[in-house]
This record gives sequence, structure tokens and C-alpha cells, in this order.
Amino acid sequence: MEAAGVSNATDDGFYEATARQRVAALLDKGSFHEILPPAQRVVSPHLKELDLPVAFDDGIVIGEGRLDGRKVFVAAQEPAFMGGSVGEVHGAKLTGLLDRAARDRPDGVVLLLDTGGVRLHEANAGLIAISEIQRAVFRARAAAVPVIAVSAGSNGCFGGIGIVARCCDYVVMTEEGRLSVSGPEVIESQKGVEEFDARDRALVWRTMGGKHRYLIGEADGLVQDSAARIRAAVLPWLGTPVPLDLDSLTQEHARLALRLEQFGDAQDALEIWSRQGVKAPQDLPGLDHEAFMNIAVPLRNSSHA
Amino acid sequence: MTQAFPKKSTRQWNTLATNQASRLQRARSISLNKVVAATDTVALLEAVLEPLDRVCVEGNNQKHADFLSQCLAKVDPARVHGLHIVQSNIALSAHLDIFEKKIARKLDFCYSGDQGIRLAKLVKQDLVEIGAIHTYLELYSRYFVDLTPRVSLIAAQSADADGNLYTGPNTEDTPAVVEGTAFKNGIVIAQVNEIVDKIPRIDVPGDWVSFVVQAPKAHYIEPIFTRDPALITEIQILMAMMVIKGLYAPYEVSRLNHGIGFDTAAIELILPTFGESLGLREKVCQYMSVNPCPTLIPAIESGFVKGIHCAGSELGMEDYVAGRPDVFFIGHDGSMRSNRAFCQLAGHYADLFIGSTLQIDLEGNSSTATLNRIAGFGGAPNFGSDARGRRHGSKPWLKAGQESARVLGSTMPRGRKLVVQMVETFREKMQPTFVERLDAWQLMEDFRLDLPPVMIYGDDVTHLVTEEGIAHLHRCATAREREQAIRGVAGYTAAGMARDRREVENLRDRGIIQRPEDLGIDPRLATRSLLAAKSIKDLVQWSGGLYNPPKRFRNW
Amino acid sequence: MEHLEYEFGPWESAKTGGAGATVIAGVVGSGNLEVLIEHCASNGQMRVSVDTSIAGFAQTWQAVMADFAERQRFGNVQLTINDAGATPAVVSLRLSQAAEQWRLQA
Amino acid sequence: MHESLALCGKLFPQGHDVAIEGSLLHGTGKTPGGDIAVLGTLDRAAIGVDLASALASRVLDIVRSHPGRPIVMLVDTQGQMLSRRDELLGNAGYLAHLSKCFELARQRGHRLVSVVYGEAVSGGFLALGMIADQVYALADAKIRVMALPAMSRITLIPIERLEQLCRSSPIFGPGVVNYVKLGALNAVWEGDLAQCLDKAMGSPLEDDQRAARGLQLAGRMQAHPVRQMVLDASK
Repeated sequence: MEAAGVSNATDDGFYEATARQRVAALLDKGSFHEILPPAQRVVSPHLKELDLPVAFDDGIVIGEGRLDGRKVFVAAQEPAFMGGSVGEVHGAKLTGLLDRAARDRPDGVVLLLDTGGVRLHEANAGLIAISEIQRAVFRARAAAVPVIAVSAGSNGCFGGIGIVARCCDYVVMTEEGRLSVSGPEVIESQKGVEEFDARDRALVWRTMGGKHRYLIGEADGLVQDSAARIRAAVLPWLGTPVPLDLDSLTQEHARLALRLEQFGDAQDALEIWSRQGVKAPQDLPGLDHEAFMNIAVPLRNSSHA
Repeated sequence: MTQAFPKKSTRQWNTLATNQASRLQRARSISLNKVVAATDTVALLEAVLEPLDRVCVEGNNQKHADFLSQCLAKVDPARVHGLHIVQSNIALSAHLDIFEKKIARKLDFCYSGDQGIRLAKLVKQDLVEIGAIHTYLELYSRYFVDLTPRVSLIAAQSADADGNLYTGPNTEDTPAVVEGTAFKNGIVIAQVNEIVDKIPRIDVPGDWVSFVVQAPKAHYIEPIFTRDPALITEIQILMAMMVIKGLYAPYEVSRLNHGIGFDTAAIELILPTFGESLGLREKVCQYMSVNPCPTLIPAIESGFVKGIHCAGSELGMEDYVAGRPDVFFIGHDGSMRSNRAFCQLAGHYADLFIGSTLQIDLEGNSSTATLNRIAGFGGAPNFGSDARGRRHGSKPWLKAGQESARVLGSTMPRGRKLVVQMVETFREKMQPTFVERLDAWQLMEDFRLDLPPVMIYGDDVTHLVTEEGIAHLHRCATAREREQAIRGVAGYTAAGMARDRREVENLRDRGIIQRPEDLGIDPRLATRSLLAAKSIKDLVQWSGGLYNPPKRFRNW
Repeated sequence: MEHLEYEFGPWESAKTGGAGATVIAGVVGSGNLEVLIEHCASNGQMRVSVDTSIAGFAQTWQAVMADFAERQRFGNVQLTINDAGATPAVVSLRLSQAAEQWRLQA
Repeated sequence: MHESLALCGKLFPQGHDVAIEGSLLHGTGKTPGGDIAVLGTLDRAAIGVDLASALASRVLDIVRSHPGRPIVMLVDTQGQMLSRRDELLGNAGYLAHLSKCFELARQRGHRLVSVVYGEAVSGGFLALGMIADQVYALADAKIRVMALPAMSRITLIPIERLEQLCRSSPIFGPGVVNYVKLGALNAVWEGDLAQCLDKAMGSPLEDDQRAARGLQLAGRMQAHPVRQMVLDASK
């Protein structure tokens, strides 16, 4: 029955799962070993000072585990704790994990991102932490450890972490995931509702949601919201680092320049999709995953090859 | 004694008709046709309105005569003043601007929602004189008694040149308003989104309508009944499980009305999962009087809900409703026909009402009143009260009646409506739901109302459902027992902690209080995985793509 | 923030996991909380330590925790709670989820 | 003369050919130690897809044409471009690409030094400035994540409280002094800027030492030890 399909498809999804549930669902059963677990109480001193609740893990779960038997390091941001935002401790845990990966060389590091970016309550420390994470991503990559970013959560992946995600080897998203630097609310509050109506969520998603990001080449994979599918998307990338060298960056530069040339004057995603050759762009957001991929994959292959 | 009959009446019996004629005559200087230009609307209103007129500005839950309302606020107070406003909803700022400008003076209404705080201020400043705060059915009734409008400003989707109106799926209050006005020689002015050669169906015949204005912008519609399943909590799911297993199943509740909130949405969303597992399909929840709430889609699709009559529509549900004509009431044009008066009546005579509230006292009286705000009632009091005029039998009605009669010692067999209040013991920010004294009392004093604004009276309530359990209040023999039954499900609120523990255990032994475990429900199994739809997107999928949610609810 | 501490018991030591066994349930999000359960040497007491964002509900917490303690009777155990405004309904649910996990570790 | 070019004059008294192209600044400066590539932004530039792409293009040119030549970033940015169009096109990808190009340069032996001479704000500073091995700021430069009033609005912390916290902790408030204490700036440059640059060019190249410096200066006490604890954790 159609009905059963509906609920099963989202049963093991990431969208509304906690960080711990996501890690457990991603990794081989029972294989996760947490680093700095809650009992160690490595919490934010700044939130305490502001008289705000702290979390035992400062909103990020990090550790080692196995994915289909292969050794991986994992970090998962907790969406409910301060919007998954990056504070000093939170950031240092992630930086440490990436440096540990650069040293121990697992088959990959998987970052389950779900964040608005800098934790404003720790403003400067948060921003610097993100810069440190970015540098640590590059160190892991230099050690040939692939870093894989996943954006499938309700907060999306915003601010500096949006930039960090695109510094990784691979990005995989779900349709519900979002990836951007500035969030719609920030743009609206600074530039006005005419520039970006943050309440128009259809506009938000076709501007920064998974489908659009996949179509224009900002995401390497697009999967349905299910732990099994995210796992399946990540698996082939383990042990397969993307070179970060002059050739690869020259190619990336050409792709990005071409995107500006082709779509730089487009007013809306619908216009971009139409120029990409989508026949009924207005229908794309409503298409189910399979129908969307049937259209998107051939287009992507021809335009980002 | 002999009665002296007058030989022949010398009195004039058609003053209303003559007055109507002179109003129409004055309007001829503005327009010779029924169709009036939008730019002439203020002049039209000044021509047809007279000081002290009773006026209805159609404001429903969904559809608003917003353009006409704004025009009314622009008339010259020297010409038009002291109006007596008789309308169900005070929802737009223009609805209150006319009081500030002294165009209007007196107000009889039902519900004020977001404008409640401003309304309270205007009352304090003596700019609004409140006649009474009604329920919907009361106010509609008074249109046919002593509050008949002289002029009604209504809203419709489209009109033809003869003034025939198509309301679209949001017919809502229109029939009641127009019927009262048109058949008492009043003036009916309709704002429409478009004027067409042929309207899809006639909801209001043209000869009941005096004037038609095409508004510059389509009338405002608010999606107020859309509840995003993503926001439903485990506690709400736990309570929904108790309602289904502890009330719907044993009473076999088939005809009912759901309030509009996340609590009842949780019930709707676990019918296809939890309800199905209990084998309740085709046994419970078959006929409802409620707006087409998107959270009902899975229950309809999975075969629980068979028939729904609606007070109004809901934005985005138009195609879905049109695609399920066996379930909804549909015009020959394919779109829904709603009618708030009939829906309220249908709900009044249903077997069960369930809804949520903000405060409950120890007699079981409940109120959604908040200090410094005059919010009014809307439809809940008529849904949530025993229909004492009811005579036909049904299993739940007779069972509840029997249970009540037993404690009252009455020998006359009689039924009773199930009236259920479903609340968490604390609301957000640790506001207790159970209180010794309702804020409604304070509100009565502050605004010198006739009565505390109680939404549902305690003696109408048969059941309370909280996360702690179900209290079968109608089975309590004494006031003292009833109070302990209420305290017994009031959790850790001060009212709950002041319970007599032994007495509460005693009530539990008698089944008057039931805990989740008494119903065979493990609270830890109350998870979101029970929801047939966990997101708006899931609802779209259930609807086969027919539900088109407003943009603000999307995440794709 | 308000800091609260309670002790209940004494009861027999909970037979579960190793010395380092811990359980975490819930998250610190609006209207929610996280609770950490650990062993501790407390002469059979169940120790409870709460940091809550809504001050003024010490009595309510006392009642909720006393009911929980009486139901579970975990001796030599420390419960630490970071609360972001959870209602007693949510507190009780999270605690019972944590207690269930704690038993499963046995 | 534009302040950015005046700055180049002070940094490179032996001469430079730095030129302005829109919001972008590029060229070469002469120093006793050899030529230095100069790349930067001006007039509080907001960095969007176009500017990021243009900057990246220059970095790749330097890597191709002048292997190992040090790069000095002159930073004046109000942050990433806040626009729907730039996000539509994927500003994250463009800013990341710019970062990757700098990273490539670093890996191929180019020393990266940045000098904040105007403003440096959030996402813009991340992609241009903080990516360097050494980051300096002029004393009157302005560095921040967000202005205090906006921060107060979003965090719901009263501004008086934020101001009070700023006095006791470098975490909250804007300013170059705070960023030095937090370890994010190597130093504030004053006086003879050519000398400052010369000194920077002569200092040993080391890996990311910001967290360690933050600890040393008691500005950021957690970042370094927490990272270390993660590295030291047993398996």
C-alpha cells in the first residue's frame, strides 16, 4: 500500500534525528567509539558565563567507527542544541578529529553537518574555530584522507560551515538539506524582504536546497532522506580522496566560471534549470526523488563533466 | 370584556423597504449598474450607509471582505458614524480602525484572535461599546432576531453582471449574513476577486445582492488550520494514543468534531498506524465536522474518515477536496461548498467533541482567555457542549448517558455527548494548565463583562486527557470526587500535587482515572514513528500530489 | 539558570555495566533536556543534580525526581540533568527512557 | 590616492605595481627579500561569486607563473555578499574555491600573509585573510563577526550585558586587540610597515598555531586543550 511506503521512507531518515541517532544509524552496529563522551563533560565555559544551558558534548558527537567494515571517523552536529552552532569547544572537537584523521589515516571522515554557522554567543571564538576547522580539513585532505560532508538536517548547513563543507572532498545532500553561506533570514534582515522573502520557503529551497545544489554541481550526491541511502552514497567515496592540486583546481575554476557565464544573470532557480534544459522547471521541486534524478543525472553529466 | 380591534391599520408597514429604496436611489449617483468601480466604493458606502446602521463586515476564519473593510474605514465620519457592527470575526486592523475614527461605536461579535489586545485597549478607552461576545451560532441566530444587519459587506470569489456570486470553497458565513440582510430589505455589497461572464456555480443568487465591486487585490485568505506534523511532540502522541484506545475504541465514536490544534492533529495522524493496529478502521472517526485540515489526509486515504462537512476551506487543500467528492460536500463545479452555520450545527449534534485549551479549573471549566486580551469564543462552545435538544440514539451517546445517569440516580434513559478536553499539564515555559482560578474571572472584572469568558463549562465536560491519564468526569458521583479526578490527572502542577493520594488511587481502582499503563500503553512507545506523516511533504505524498501547501510550510 | 541537588534512597547498588558504564538520553533543545546516568559511590543513594534554565520550580523537580527514584530504585547512581525548559511530562519521559537504557546495559 | 595604494606604498617603499580593478587589488611589490604578490579587496568589498572567482583566478595565475612567490592579502571586506543571486549561484562553492586556491599555493611553497587594513567580517574574512599562515592587522582595522546591537537582537542578551562581557572577555566584542588575544592575529602592525612586513617574511613558517597562541595569551582557553584531548584520546 502506498501508505506504508510513505512512513517507511522516512523511518530512518536524518531530518529529525538527533546527532547520536544519526551516528548510530550511519555506522556498523555497535562499532562507534565516542571521543570526549558526555561523561567527560567538556562543556562550553562561555554559555555558563551567559547563564545559558550547556550540553555535555557541546552539541557535537565525534568518534571512530566502522562503515561496512571500513574504518571511519565521524562527527555529527546536534541540531537541537543552539541550532547546531559552532562554539569554541564544539569547533575544537571537530578540528581535533580532523587532525586525528590526518595522523591515523582512516578510510574517511564523515561530517554530519546541521548548523547555522557561528554560535553568536561565542562570536569571535566561533568564527576562529571555523577557520581552524577549515585548515584541518585541508590537513586531512593533504594526508589523502577523504572528508565527506553530509547536509541532510533541519538547520541546513550555513555560514562558515557552508564554506567548510565545500572545502571537503565530497558533499552529499538530501532534498531537505540546504547549503549556503548566508541564510535567508540574514539576507532578509539586512537587505529587505524584496531581496529575499525568507518566509517563502519554496523560494528558499529552490535557491539553496538539495535539488538545486545537486543540479548546479554544488553537491556531488543527492539521496533520499534515509540513513541507508546516505550510507550507500558515502561508501564508494571511502579511500577515494579527490586530489587538491593545480589540475583539479584549474578544472574547478573553469566549471565555476562557466556557471557564472551561463547563469550569472538568472533571476531565479527556475531560470537556471530552464537554461540547463529542464523542460518543466516549475515541476522540479514537486518531483519525487526517482523522477527528479531521471532528469537531473543526464543534465549534470553533460554540464559538469 | 370585548376586545377593540382597530378598523383599519393606519401604520406604515413597509418602512424598511422604503428606506432600502431611498438608499438605492442615493447610490444611483454613483452607479447605475450593480457593478461598481473599486474607486467609487467609498462614495458608494457613504451613499448607502446611514448613521447608527447595523453593519456586518464579513470576516470569517479564512475569507475576509478586506477591501470593503478598508473602504469603510475611509468614509467621512461626519456622514457615517455610530455604526453598530455585528460580525463574527474581528481579524483585520481595519475592523478596529472604524472604532478609532468613531465611524462605528457598538460591537457584537464572536472572535477577535490577533486583534484581541487592541480591542481590549479600545474598550478601555471607551471607543468600543461591546454588546456581547457570542458563539457563531448565537450571532447568526440573532441576525434573524434583533441584530439583523441593514448593510452587509461580503466577500466572494467571482460575480457575473447580474450580481450572482460564486464564493469558492470558502463559503463560510456568507449564506447566513446574506439571508439575514437581503430578506429584511437590507443592502448587500459584495467584493469579488473577478467579474466574469459565467460563474462556476451560484452560491448567492444575484437578486439578493445590491452591488458588486471588483477588489484591486484578491481577498485575503489565511491558512490558519494547517498544522505541520514536524512539530508534533511525543507527549501529544502519547495523549493521542490514550484518546484512541481509551475513548474512541470503547465508545465506538464514529461522528465527531476535532478542535484545531497539534493535540488533535496527533490523533488524526496516528489513526492509520495505531488506530489500524487496534482494528478500528470503519469503526471510529468516520464522520467529522471540521475544516479540511491537511493532517486529516492520511486518515481519509487509509479509509478511516468517510465524510467531512466543513465550516470553511483551508489554503492549499482545494484540489485535494475536489478530488475526494465522496468525502467532502462539493458543488457541481467540482469545488467545495462550505457553510459555517451548518457545520456548527452538525458538530453540535455529533457524538464527541475533542479540543485543547489554555486553562482548566478544579470544576473542569476551561478557558482560552488571556489577560489584557479580548479574544472571544468562535465555535468551540457549541461543539463542546451537551446537545440537550438531541433525541436520536447512537452507541457512544447512549453509553455516556447511561454512565452519567447511574451517578445522578436518574431513571429516565437519556444520552449524553462526549466532551473531551485534551491538555498537557504544563504549557511551554512551565505555565500550569490546571489552576485554582481561571484568568477569565479577572478578565470579567477588567472589562465589566456579564460573565467570565468560559469556553467550555465543567458540567459539559465528560473527559479530561493529560499525559498522566484519562479522567472520566461524568462518572464522578460528587463534586469532591470530581475535583479529585481532575487533580488526579493534573500532574505536577500545584493543583495536581495537592491531590488526596488515597482518593485518587481509589478513583483509579474504579476506572474513573486511567493511567497509560491501565490502558496497556507504554509511554516509551509514544514516538514520532507512529505518525503516518511526519512532515508536510509526507502529507503531499499521501494526497497523491493533490495537496498544495502554502509556501511557508514547504521544505523542498 | 538554577542549580538543584537531591538525594534519594538508599537502595541496593544498580547491577549494570562496568564501572565506567554511562547512559545519555535526550538533547538540550528548547523544551527538552539531557540526562546522564553514571555509577557513583554514594552509600546507596541516588544523587540527582539539575541545571535548569527556568528558575523557581525546585518543588516540582523534587516531586518529579522523587517519583522517578521511587519507581526505579537505583542505588549508588548519579543523575545529571541539563534542562532547557522541559515540562514535567517531558522530564518523566526522558528519565524513563534513560532508565530503560540503563537496565539494558546490565 | 586610494588608501589601499597608499598602504602598498608604505609596505613596499622600493616600489610596486599594484592596481585597482573594481573591488579587487592586485600586483607585485618589491622588497629586499624579493618580489611579493599582492592580492586584496577594497572599499569594504562584499565577497560574492564574481569577486571570489576573480580573486581565485589571480591566485592560480600566481601559482602557475611565479612558483613559491609569497602572497600578501590586503583585506578590507564587510563579509560575504548578502544577496539572493550569489547564494543561488552557490557562494559557498566560490568562497571555498578561493580558500582551496590559497591552500594549493601554501602546499606549493607560497608563504601566505594577510594584512587587515580596513574591515574583516565573518565569511569574507574566512575566505580571504584567515586562510593565511600569518595574519596581521593595522591598529585601526575593524574585525568582527557581528556588531553588538545585532548580536544582542539575535541572542536575546541585553546589550548592556554584552558590553559588560566585552570588558571581561575577548570572545564577544569586535576589535583587533581581542583577535590578538584569541590568537587569530599574529600581531598588530604599527609604525614602519615595510619593516613589519620584512619581519613577518623572515619569521619561521609553522602550522596553525592560533589555538596555542589563544591559550598562551589567556584569550581562548579551550580550543587548544580540547583539540589535544581529541588527539590523545585512546581508541
